[in-house]
Amino acid sequence: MAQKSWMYAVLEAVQHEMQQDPAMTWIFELTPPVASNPGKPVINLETEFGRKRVVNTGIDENWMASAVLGAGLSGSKSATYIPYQGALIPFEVIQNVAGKLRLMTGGKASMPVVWVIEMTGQTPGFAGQHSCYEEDSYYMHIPGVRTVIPSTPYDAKGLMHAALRSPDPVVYLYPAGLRTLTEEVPDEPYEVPLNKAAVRMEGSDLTIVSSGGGMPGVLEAAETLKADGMGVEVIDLRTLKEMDTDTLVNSVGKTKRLLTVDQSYYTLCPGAEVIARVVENVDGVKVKRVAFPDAPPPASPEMFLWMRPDAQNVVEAARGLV
Amino acid sequence: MAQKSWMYAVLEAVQHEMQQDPAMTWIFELTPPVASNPGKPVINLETEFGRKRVVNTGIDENWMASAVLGAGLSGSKSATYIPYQGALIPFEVIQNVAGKLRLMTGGKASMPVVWVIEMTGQTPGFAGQHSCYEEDSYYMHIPGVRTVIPSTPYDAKGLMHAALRSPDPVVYLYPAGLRTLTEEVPDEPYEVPLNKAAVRMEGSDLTIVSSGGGMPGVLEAAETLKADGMGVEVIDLRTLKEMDTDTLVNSVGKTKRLLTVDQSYYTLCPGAEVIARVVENVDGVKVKRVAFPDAPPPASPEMFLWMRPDAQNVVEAARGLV
Amino acid sequence: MKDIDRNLVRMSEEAPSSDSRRNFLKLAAFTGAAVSVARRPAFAVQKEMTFFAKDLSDEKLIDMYRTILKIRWHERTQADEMLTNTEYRGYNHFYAGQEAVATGVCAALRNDGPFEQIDLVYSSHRPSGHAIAKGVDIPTMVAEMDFRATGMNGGYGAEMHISDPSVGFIGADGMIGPAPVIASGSAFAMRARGSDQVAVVFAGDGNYAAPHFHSTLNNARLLDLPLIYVCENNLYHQYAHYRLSCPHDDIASAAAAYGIPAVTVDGQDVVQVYNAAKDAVDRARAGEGPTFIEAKTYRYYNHWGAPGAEAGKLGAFGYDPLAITSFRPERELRAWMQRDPVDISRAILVDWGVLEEQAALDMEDEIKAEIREAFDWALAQPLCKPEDGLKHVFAEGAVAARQFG
Amino acid sequence: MKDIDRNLVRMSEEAPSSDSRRNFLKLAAFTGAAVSVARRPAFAVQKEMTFFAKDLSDEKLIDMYRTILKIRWHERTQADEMLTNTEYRGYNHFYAGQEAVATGVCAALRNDGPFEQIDLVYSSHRPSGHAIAKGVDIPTMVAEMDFRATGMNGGYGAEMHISDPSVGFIGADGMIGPAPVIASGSAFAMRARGSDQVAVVFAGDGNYAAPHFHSTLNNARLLDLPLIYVCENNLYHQYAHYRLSCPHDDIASAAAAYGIPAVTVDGQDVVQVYNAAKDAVDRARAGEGPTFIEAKTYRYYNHWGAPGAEAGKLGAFGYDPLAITSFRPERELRAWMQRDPVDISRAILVDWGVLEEQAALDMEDEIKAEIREAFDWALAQPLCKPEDGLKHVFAEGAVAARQFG
Ligand SMILES: Cc1ncc(C[n+]2csc(CCOP(=O)(O)OP(=O)(O)O)c2C)c(N)n1
Ligand SMILES: Cc1ncc(C[n+]2csc(CCOP(=O)(O)OP(=O)(O)O)c2C)c(N)n1
Ligand SMILES: [Mg+2]
Ligand SMILES: [Mg+2]
Repeated sequence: MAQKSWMYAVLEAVQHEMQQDPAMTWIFELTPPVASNPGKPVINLETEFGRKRVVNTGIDENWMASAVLGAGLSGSKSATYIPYQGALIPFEVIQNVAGKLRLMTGGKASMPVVWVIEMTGQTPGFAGQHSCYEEDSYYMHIPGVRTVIPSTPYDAKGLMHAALRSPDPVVYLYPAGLRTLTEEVPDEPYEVPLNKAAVRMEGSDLTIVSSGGGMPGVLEAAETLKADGMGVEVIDLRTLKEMDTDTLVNSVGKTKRLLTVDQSYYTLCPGAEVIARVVENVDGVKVKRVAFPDAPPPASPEMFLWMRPDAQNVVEAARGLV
Repeated sequence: MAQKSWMYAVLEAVQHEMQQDPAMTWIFELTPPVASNPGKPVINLETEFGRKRVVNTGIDENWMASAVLGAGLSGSKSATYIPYQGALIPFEVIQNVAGKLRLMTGGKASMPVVWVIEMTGQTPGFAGQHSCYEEDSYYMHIPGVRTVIPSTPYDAKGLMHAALRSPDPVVYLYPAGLRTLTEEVPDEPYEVPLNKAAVRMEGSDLTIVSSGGGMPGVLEAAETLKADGMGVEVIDLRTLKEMDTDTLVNSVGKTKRLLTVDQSYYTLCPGAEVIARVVENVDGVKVKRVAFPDAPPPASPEMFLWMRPDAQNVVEAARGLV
Repeated sequence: MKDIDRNLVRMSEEAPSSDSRRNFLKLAAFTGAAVSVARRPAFAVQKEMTFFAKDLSDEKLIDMYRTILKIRWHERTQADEMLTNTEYRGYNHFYAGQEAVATGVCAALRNDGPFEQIDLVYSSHRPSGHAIAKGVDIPTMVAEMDFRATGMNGGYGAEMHISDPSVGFIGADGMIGPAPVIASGSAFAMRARGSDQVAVVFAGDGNYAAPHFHSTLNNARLLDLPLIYVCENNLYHQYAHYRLSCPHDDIASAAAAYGIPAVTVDGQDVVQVYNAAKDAVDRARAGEGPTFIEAKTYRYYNHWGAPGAEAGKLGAFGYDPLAITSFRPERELRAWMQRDPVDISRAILVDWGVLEEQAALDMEDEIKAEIREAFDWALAQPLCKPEDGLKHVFAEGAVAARQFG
Repeated sequence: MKDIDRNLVRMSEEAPSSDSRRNFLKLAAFTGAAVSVARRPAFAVQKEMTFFAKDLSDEKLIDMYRTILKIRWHERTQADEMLTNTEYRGYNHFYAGQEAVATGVCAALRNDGPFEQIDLVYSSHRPSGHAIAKGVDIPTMVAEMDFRATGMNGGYGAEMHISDPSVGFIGADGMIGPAPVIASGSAFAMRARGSDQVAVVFAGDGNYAAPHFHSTLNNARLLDLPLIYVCENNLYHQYAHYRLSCPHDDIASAAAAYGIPAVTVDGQDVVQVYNAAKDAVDRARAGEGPTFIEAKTYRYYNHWGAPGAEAGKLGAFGYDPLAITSFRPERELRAWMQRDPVDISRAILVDWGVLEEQAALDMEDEIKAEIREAFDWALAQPLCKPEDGLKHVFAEGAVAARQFG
């Protein structure tokens, strides 16, 4: 147990799984699988496991994504780290091959594969291609692939263990804006389940649902609202596919008020699915949805920061609901 | 005016626009832009406009999609016809370049571009890659691109004219299962607006919302329900981006009951967005969602036809709601 | 045009039957004499490598001949089902004409043993020949292609997704593009885990234009992957000649540009194909990296065949007049038919004294009966249960039905 | 390691200033003598083509020199802003060292006139040099890079998305892969409408590995497109040498394999670059199809630079020790610095009697002042209005705010 950064926690999990399984491979492009943490040994997968198992490739994210799929099909557990610039280049092969292959082969295809896909964390200043946060919706619609999106170093490690041990292919979204988070993370391996949301705060007046990069702002807002006397229940989706409907329905069954918060574009943001699932199951719910507008993020920090949902937006939307 | 098939109606529009604009180009791969119709001259864009403007390419849908974008940026109106097997290969360049470019250039990029993208029509027997109907959701989440999905030959022609005349890039989804539809279609050019849903039947007990390949089943079900005395309002979304919220909200404001029907996978199907928009604006709505399960379509017709939403499913879901 | 119409009529006069493996070849006999030598396909000169095949046991050589016959008769029998059996629902992308390619390549591979030791084959949208050559169970494959619950893949995949990892047949892929890249990923993993396995991908000439072609070859070369890329150049992709989307006469030249050993062989001659494959496999197992084999070949039938076809209509399944009139010259097809892989392989066995002519013909009857039996068994298998469509989305459990609202 | 640390210290002792275009070059002077000839970059022999440049007017030649200086001083001034002005927010992917490539290429293009007649340039994530060479307005570009409402793109795009179609600068693209394919689409449209325009794409060596490389070259060749692919091979993509992802010494060989005329030039010599480009443009305008130009070059600075950098820390912006220690040998950088494109172009002008040495140096002062003025103007421009972020999604109107729920 020690205070660990996000990346250190994640690479601890990867390192452990690679030590357990001498066939496991890791493919990267820009980001060497190296992490250090105060008081802990440096993790460097490339030097520890050698360049046959840990490969640095050219700028070809489709090859990276397809190669780990092929590795998995040949019986080797395999993972790759796709930088945010190439976040949707692997989309087609995941959507059209990986997601469908198990069913299409009547269960014969084996795909112990993890795609770690960076999300930008909606950094201001870079515009469109370098600031967007839309991957969650796209990957989440794909059947046959589990899509997870941790929001804390603890979950990041536990979900990585679970993803690498799962026989199902997993899209592991990494909201890179959270890279500066640190928290107490056990040294030992442990799993966070691939199908359970987390209730981050309990309350009975209002349910707020978010995930990934949206969580810090939501938690900040929830503290403010709580200080005001509002009973806020905060749910971190954590796994987008399959979505944990029970936790959502139980919470809103109690609060009857639902606020979803996404950094993804409004139309078909994950919150749309949350709302649809809840109102199919609970009557008389009042809902609101906070999201990024249906516009590519502009570069100008003035424009961008105004558009990106923040704690203040959440506080105001919550007050409007309750 | 004459009874026209879907493809004839569409190619009439394309032919007209190409006659008007000598710079306009068309890129295809498998499906030659040829259509005939009883009592009408054969349309063959390749012979009429020559092989410099109408090009048959190799199997490289990303080139096709990117090439028309480049053509548009250089000032030439341009369209391409992507077969359903490659339906999501153009996804990345549309999502990450075309959709973002206008905003990222502060309005300077000009993109008079249309991607006609075939959807399979969910044909039984082919499984996963050749039977899926998921494109609607993926394309619909993209900002900066208009996504339309006609369900009749009349709309197909009118939306094609509107798409080709629009300065915005348009994803024009073509539910190929509807290729056998014919109806009266004017010979003259006309536009169907890129942002208006169509009310196909009026009623005050229940609103059913669907689009594209889902429409024939919905209309069939609506006739059955009407014969039973139910007041069904049927809305054909027609344009997924931007979605015509007003028409939806007005209708459900009246009926207070909403049934969405999609052939797309349940999670984040277009219906999820319909439901979310409606319940954000109308209180006390009862909702149900009919969709393809979150499973890739299996080949076996027994399995597939049971899973694909049909008129009977719609009738029963409607009865459960009212 | 006239000629073709006449032929069509002639074809439709013949009742389709499985009496002769070559009933669709009869036309060739009429016109064969007219085919000039100059029109016959020319192949890049190949080094004399027949020693590989010449060293094989009689048994192995006979096995190759039997495999070719199995592929041919599977198809012939299936085409007859399509033409005559109104209950039959399977479709196929025909492989007839190309049998020697799959057979020669797979004969050079390790096809049984534990999964971690056998060689893996990635196939295309035209998979049945590759599957049979790799050694899948034919009756269950036939059942799969007719959507049966006891089919090789439980009726979930059908033709374009048949898969049987137990013999290293990773499977078909209906898409043009991804399979070679994915196969290179298998080769990458094999090398990473120190295995001497080989990954093979069969891909048509159409795959050349796909961007994945570059990724596959570039990474195979850079990482010295044990990948064998078998390009089945049957000159056309669906409706267009490959030269319309490829600047090379030999697609192998494109691969050679990456520094990958690349060879062009006569795909009608199973011995040439085997020798090239054996060479490639030896190199890959020795850690010497990838090989590109371009087999020039030809498909006799339409791009694909579907049930309910009517004999003679749209050439079902002799010629495809649509394709021929627009793209494939009739005489080109006829010329290729005279270099039939079945005939060539039989002639080699007889020539090498491995088999008497009569024994070879008896063997064909045997195979024909065996395939007929496979169809009889397969078409009596149970259909799928609707609810099972919700299974196999993930490794465990089933997803929820959503079509009921 | 030691050496680098020592250099870093030395660098941080020097207050950053814009006094000298080459203050980051000083290091080279210390060690230059140690660089052996064998370590200097070798270039494929190029045909003597200097006649093109030699035929140019004095004015045009001086213009090229001025363009090189503008690019260099834009960067030098911006780097100083990053190091000293805490209010400054712009970032950049530095182009210093590569100036002759953009300059030589764009000098061969048609850069003014109606949009339907000018040549179009597609740039990369490293766009400012290309933009200046193509003729964009520098003050508004500077304003754009600092997110100003009156910037070239209204503050919407900033560095990686600068665009000004009015001079044919279609724009930057932060992604590796798509730009060349899209550029080939422009070339396709030009050919379709019978225009004699040319489309040019600048792409780094990193683009070679992207699958789009194949699509671009294959289709350019098949359709004989008026496309000029300028590969700026600065030996590295971000953190890795290009030979780790490319089997060719000259990336031009990869293009030649498609049958595309391909040439490798010394990217530090504006005349060599211009000549190759002129040849390519002539060919394209004559309907003779695409050309691939590989310019061997080098970037002096880090992969990119951001505001708030501290002089000497992480080499801002002399060397990038992170990059150097892991990837770029220090001496390689120093060797390249001795073949500085500014020096080479000035030497040519003086040698050809176009300009006196002193006049050339005076010109540099002039340009320096002009750029300083551009920054002064730009950094006094208004910031963007938040609500404007909802505009320019579609050609008309604005989308709805959604962040308020
Ligand atoms: C991405 C993609 N685009 C289009 C298709 C449609 N398609 C199926 S087979 C085929 C032709 C393939 O030609 P080739 O690779 O030469 O194989 P052959 O059919 O000749 O065996 C095409 C275009 C597809 N399957 N996938
Ligand atoms: C698809 C994609 N993947 C990764 C990146 C991150 N990235 C930005 S620049 C760069 C290196 C490009 O190298 P090169 O093409 O040689 O250009 P240079 O930086 O040397 O000018 C990379 C990998 C990206 N922009 N796009
Ligand atoms: Mg072919
Ligand atoms: Mg580079």
